[in-house]
Amino acid sequence: MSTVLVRGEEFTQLPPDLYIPPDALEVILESFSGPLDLLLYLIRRDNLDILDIPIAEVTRQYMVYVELMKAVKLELAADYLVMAAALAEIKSRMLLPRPAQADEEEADPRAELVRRLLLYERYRTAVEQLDARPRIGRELHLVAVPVDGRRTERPPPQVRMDDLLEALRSVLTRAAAFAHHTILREPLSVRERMTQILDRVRVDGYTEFSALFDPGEGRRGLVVTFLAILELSREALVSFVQNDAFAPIHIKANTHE
Amino acid sequence: MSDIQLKHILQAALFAAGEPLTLERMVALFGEEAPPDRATLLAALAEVEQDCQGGPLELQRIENAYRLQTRREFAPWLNRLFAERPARYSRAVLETLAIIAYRQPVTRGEIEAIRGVAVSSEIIRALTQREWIRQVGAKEVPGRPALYGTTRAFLEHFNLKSLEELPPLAEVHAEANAGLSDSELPEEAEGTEGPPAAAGPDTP
Amino acid sequence: MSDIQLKHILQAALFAAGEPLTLERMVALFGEEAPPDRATLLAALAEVEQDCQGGPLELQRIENAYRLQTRREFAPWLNRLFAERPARYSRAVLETLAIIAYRQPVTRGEIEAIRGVAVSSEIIRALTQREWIRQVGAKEVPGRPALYGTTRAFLEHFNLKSLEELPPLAEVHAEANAGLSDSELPEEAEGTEGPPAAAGPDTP
Repeated sequence: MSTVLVRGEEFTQLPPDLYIPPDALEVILESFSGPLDLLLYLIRRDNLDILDIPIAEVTRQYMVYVELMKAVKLELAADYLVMAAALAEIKSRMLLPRPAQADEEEADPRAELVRRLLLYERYRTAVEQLDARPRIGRELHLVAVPVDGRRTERPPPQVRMDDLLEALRSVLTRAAAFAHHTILREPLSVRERMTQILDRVRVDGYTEFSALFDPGEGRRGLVVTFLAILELSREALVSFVQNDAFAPIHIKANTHE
Repeated sequence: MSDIQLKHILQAALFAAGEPLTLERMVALFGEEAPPDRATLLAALAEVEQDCQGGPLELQRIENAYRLQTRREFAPWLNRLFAERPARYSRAVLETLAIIAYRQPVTRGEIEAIRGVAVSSEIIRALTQREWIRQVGAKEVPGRPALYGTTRAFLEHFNLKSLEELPPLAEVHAEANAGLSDSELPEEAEGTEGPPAAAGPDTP
Repeated sequence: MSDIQLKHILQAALFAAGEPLTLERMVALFGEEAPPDRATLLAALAEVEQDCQGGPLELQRIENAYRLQTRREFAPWLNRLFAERPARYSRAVLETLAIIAYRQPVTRGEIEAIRGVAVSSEIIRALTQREWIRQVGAKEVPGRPALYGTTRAFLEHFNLKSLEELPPLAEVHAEANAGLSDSELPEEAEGTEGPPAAAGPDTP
């Protein structure tokens, strides 16, 4: 039998012959999930054979419940009323005399109802089985222990050089469409060197001018470094300091912090 | 990996994950460095399972993933650990869920035909929010009603390896079906004849 | 309690709790039915600790509470378990990164002038947090805008020894910009002419 909740308390069984006072209607509405459920309850309660339902008696009992439901929750009673109408129809058809040559099975107006009841009952049994399964948070609990030394790894975005170049191409195309100046025409090597020098003088503070040049780079390297320093100076990112004539020239990063 | 064993790494991952781990995720634990092959992994998992013997945990498979969980014998003690009582679901919700689980993909109308009562939107919404069901498509009939199916989270929550592990639908009164053959039953439930009028949500 | 041991109940609780458990909470697991006394509990906890030996877990005491956690040695594998999915960069982020790579040191205003649209703070923040760009200084113009450049991590990601290994702009340019003659480009790349005036203040 289904379980019934009365103000949160659980009853495993309905009283054997429940007469329902109106204030217990909540109980019915909650304990029966629909007209088929109620019908099954009535049939099972009286230990009737589902295949041989005494329609008249079942209908009478059914109507008692439905009348009570109507009094309280009309919108919920709708489905029950449809069933009541179906029951009434079956009852009336059973009262009619049968045509002599009618096929017996087809002639039984209960057949469709029985089919639905049997199908419904299969699922009702399935519900009980499903509900009885061990569930997470009820019978079973998941294991999740903390990880010592955990830190969130953030894998690098999947960017390939092609993506970068493609982005650059589109930006250049766009820039060409609206800009008149030839941005992005600077030699990369000077720009890179500017970053390197700026970095160095920011870390080292005063840095000797000559120390920024690496003779190993050859003449071109020296020129690039020199151009980079001039450009940094022009953009006022660095300044030069010389204490005396012919004293070593120092470079420092401009900071106003 | 030195003397840290594969088994221990898998155990650690299963202890820490808090959700089922697929074999792919287990392989990914090893990054580039000599990831174990499938057979080695499965052998190590068998060891993990063996280590659980006699202890409070068990290794459970959900589809192609594995998790560690406490055995149900421990529920009486563990339920005292949590102030929150496990959620209870109404019969209407469970019936709807069971019908979706067994008959998926299924429309609301078909569920109503079986239950003999309107299925409220709240029920569908509650099950969807719980992520136990999801819309898996639309039926090619007028109105194109949504078709529902269960999710991986449903299997996880009800501790099912797969849908096949659902107990078979009981054959109630199988011996006599009031003139209906067994083979006929599933067909009808397919909803081929359309929901009976009584099941419509909009009938007075 | 039959043959379920106290030790196993504690283990189950420690596995399932998800937070450190005090002795009081452990006692509360047993409800009314003969809760263990403190000495018994501590002895059982010692057993739990012993069971961890040789495995991937350890019993950690935090103030007056206990929890099971994976040993530190397993962090390298486990951190892969929780690794975030690699982000996908939007077009705006890629363009910004490309401009910074080729034009560094460069201000946000200059990037905006080239892109023709505003560069949001989120873009700069995303690239900075990724450690692909960093502030390398501030430009000596009113407002002292930050100058950005690429990092070593950027070079490493793209497998470049130095920025000079970036594909020459000429190639990119030639494809993109029909307005510039090809002959002009190699000359620029040589760097013999000084930086053009366009590199000046970044008025958008």
